[in-house]
Amino acid sequence: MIYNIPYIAVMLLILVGLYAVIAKRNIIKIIMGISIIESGVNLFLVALGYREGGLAPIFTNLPEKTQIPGQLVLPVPQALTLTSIVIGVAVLALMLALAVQIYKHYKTLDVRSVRRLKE
Amino acid sequence: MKTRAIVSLSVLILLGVFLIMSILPLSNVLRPFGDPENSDMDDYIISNAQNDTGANNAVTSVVFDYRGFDTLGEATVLFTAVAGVILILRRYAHE
Amino acid sequence: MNDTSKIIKTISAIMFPFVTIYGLYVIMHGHLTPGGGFQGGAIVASGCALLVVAFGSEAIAKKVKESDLSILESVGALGFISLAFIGIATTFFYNVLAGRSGSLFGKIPPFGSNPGYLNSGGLLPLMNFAVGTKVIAGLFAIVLILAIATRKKGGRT
Amino acid sequence: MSFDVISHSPALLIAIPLFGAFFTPVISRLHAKVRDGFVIVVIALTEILAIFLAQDIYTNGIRKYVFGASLPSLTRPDTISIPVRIIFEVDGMSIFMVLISLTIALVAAIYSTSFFKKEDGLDRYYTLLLLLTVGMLGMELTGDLFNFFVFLEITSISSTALIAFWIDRGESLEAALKYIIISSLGALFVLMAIGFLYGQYDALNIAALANSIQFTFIDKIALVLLLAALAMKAGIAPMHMWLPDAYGEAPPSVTIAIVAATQASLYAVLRICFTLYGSVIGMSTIGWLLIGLGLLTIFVGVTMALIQKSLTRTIAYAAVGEIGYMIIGVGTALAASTETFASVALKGGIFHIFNDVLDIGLLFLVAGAVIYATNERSLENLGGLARRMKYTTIFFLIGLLAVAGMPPMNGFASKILIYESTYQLNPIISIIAILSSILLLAIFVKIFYSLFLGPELPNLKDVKEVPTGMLIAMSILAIVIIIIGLFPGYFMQNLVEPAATALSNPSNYINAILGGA
Repeated sequence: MIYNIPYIAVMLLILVGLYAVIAKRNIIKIIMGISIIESGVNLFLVALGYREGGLAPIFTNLPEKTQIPGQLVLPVPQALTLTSIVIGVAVLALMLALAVQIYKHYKTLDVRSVRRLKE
Repeated sequence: MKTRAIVSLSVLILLGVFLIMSILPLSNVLRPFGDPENSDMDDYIISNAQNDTGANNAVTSVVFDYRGFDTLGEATVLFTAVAGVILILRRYAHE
Repeated sequence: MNDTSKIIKTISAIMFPFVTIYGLYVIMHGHLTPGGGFQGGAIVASGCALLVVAFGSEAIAKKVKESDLSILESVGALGFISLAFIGIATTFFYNVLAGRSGSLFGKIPPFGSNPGYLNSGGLLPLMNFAVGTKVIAGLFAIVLILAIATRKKGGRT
Repeated sequence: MSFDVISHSPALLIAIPLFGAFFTPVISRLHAKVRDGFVIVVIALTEILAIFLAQDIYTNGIRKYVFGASLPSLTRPDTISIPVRIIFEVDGMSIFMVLISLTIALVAAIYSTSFFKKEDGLDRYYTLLLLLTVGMLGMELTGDLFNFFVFLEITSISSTALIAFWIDRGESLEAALKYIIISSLGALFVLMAIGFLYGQYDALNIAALANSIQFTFIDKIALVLLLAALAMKAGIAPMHMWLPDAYGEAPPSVTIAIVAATQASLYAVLRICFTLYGSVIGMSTIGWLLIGLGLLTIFVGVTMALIQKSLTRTIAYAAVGEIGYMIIGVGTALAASTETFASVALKGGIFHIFNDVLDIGLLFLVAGAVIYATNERSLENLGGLARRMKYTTIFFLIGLLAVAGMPPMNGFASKILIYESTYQLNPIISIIAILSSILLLAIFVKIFYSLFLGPELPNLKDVKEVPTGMLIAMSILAIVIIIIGLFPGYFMQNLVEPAATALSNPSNYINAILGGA
């Protein structure tokens, strides 16, 4: 069970994020919720690639007796996480820009008073 | 006001149950943390990255060579976001 | 408008070159050590963000125009896609320089652990540079515009 | 060494518009006219390339492209059984969607050149339009799940920025925020599902995953996550809330591009149901689920369209309803995969993707023309436009007949297939579908009457016909609609049949990647 702590952390992060997205009414807090979910998913991807006692898959000054590939962690999930982090930054920037513009327009960030569109 | 709280709470509980159901079997049965079961593709990359790309860093090899097209997409996402931010805040961009 | 103290300004001005050098180091050694174009670019851009915080977006916006930044970003992106295009005689994204002895970045390192050779990696270091340029310009532009737009005084609301 | 354009065309289809998008901010420095022409030329060039590629695929079968390999068709190195690199795999279904997306992007670009009068930010607008095209094409061409996720994000980020183009309208900003929240949540679900699949099989290629999928408990969860996220992005009923806002509040030229992007998400649903999980037995549950959702979607779309007061929002809800028809067709094909009418249902559903994007697109362009000429969106303040805007009236008439599925138009050709096949599965489904279609006709006839006929309103005295660019864009769509309506058999055989065959034979898709170099 102790080995599964990263997965439990993933689950908790996603739940916290979903809570913020569903229950919070401030746009900035909703955006924070999405960011938290995204951290959870990124953690999930990285955790998938871990090998117990593994080293980073970088050959520069690697200890001489390392088994290749058995003792190196998987590189693909790390690359995927890198990509998804950058995508997350991009989405975050766009959402914040929208929030700024909404604030300029309505003078508030509360979704209840912003919601002018019919459901 | 009350109903919203109840709805969100129940949705959260459902999602929580769903996630627990989904993540625990993954970690316990199929792939315990720190012991990936299936790693053909990654082992191939680790063993051949230096020869294929000449780079010592296997992650960089994946990012720019094996999955280089993803990185082009990623750069495009950033480009898109900058264009989008400039479009949305265009009143302030040209000062 | 600008109400940060002298200490913050001085320290930021001193720190900025170091942060930039560190970021460029990360970009340059992306194929040897952890890091690469994105990470190094983010470090340099955070140095620029430091300046924005310390000196205020007004002062920075006078020196750096948003349009220049977006041109720089386009240049980085075009550089990256052109590097990918070089290999199109075989396939898109084919690493033409790797393993071609004598060419720039053409060295193949010995298998397994080695001290790391800067002159290896084929197109990868060049791509790191292109992406680094793009990320610096892109993130700096985002930070600058958001800072200008959220400015309390002096901005049009 | 001769350079073979066709064998490189899957990569070029992405590279050319992407190059154009990166170049647009630079070229905008010259002149606005140069920029407009540049964008149109780039999209037209891509479309020509796509047509050549389509001809090649219809004669020679699936075309694959491996990025960074020493040969475009070298899917995997000798020592490993699964692909390592990113592969574009283009079959009949992909190229069908690519042709749709490019046609719509071209129409949107032509329309935009005369739709926007003197607004700032148009440089970025055209950049983002090209990027949206890139995103759609990538989603449709790719054979790699993570690559699909990246292009999904490109699509959603660029459409968000475009929805918010009219930054002075609060509604546009809200619609954009709603859209980005929904789509980034959806994209994170997709990423989570990719993690589940990768964790089990250590592969990201769709064909390799489809080959090794066991339908374990984890696979089921991944399927649920993927379907939920993509159904959200495709605007299927319980998750359709974002769609009317986004469609209704974006500039109309953007809206038709977003309609095409929605269809790209729908394509992903098809790809997942038929290819990724295609070899799994027991997908009929998913088929029935899709039929149920489809009926709900039709119901919600049509009833909500009935009560709207704004022109664009009415069309947006009609678009929701139309999505339901495609889902019903596809669901029937899945639910009764052994019966003979399953292939008819699948063809109907696929054909309707094409027809829907044309019909709804034309209606949105007409709505845009009305907004352009009158600066008015509310149905109450509009009337008697037929005298002043002759061509626009004709285009609206064509669009409304096509959406309602009336015989001479293209909508009839695909809807009749859906009715026919669903009737064999369960008569009630087809009856509901037919009734909704009639209701849709009634709604649009009412709008047609109040918008174009009737007395001329005093506030619309000096309305003029819209500029030529917009008329050209609308007439392209109208002509395609009429041609498809007159010769449905030709399009069935040459476009829809290969697409349906490609979807219903997942083993071809898998063998193209895994069956030797």
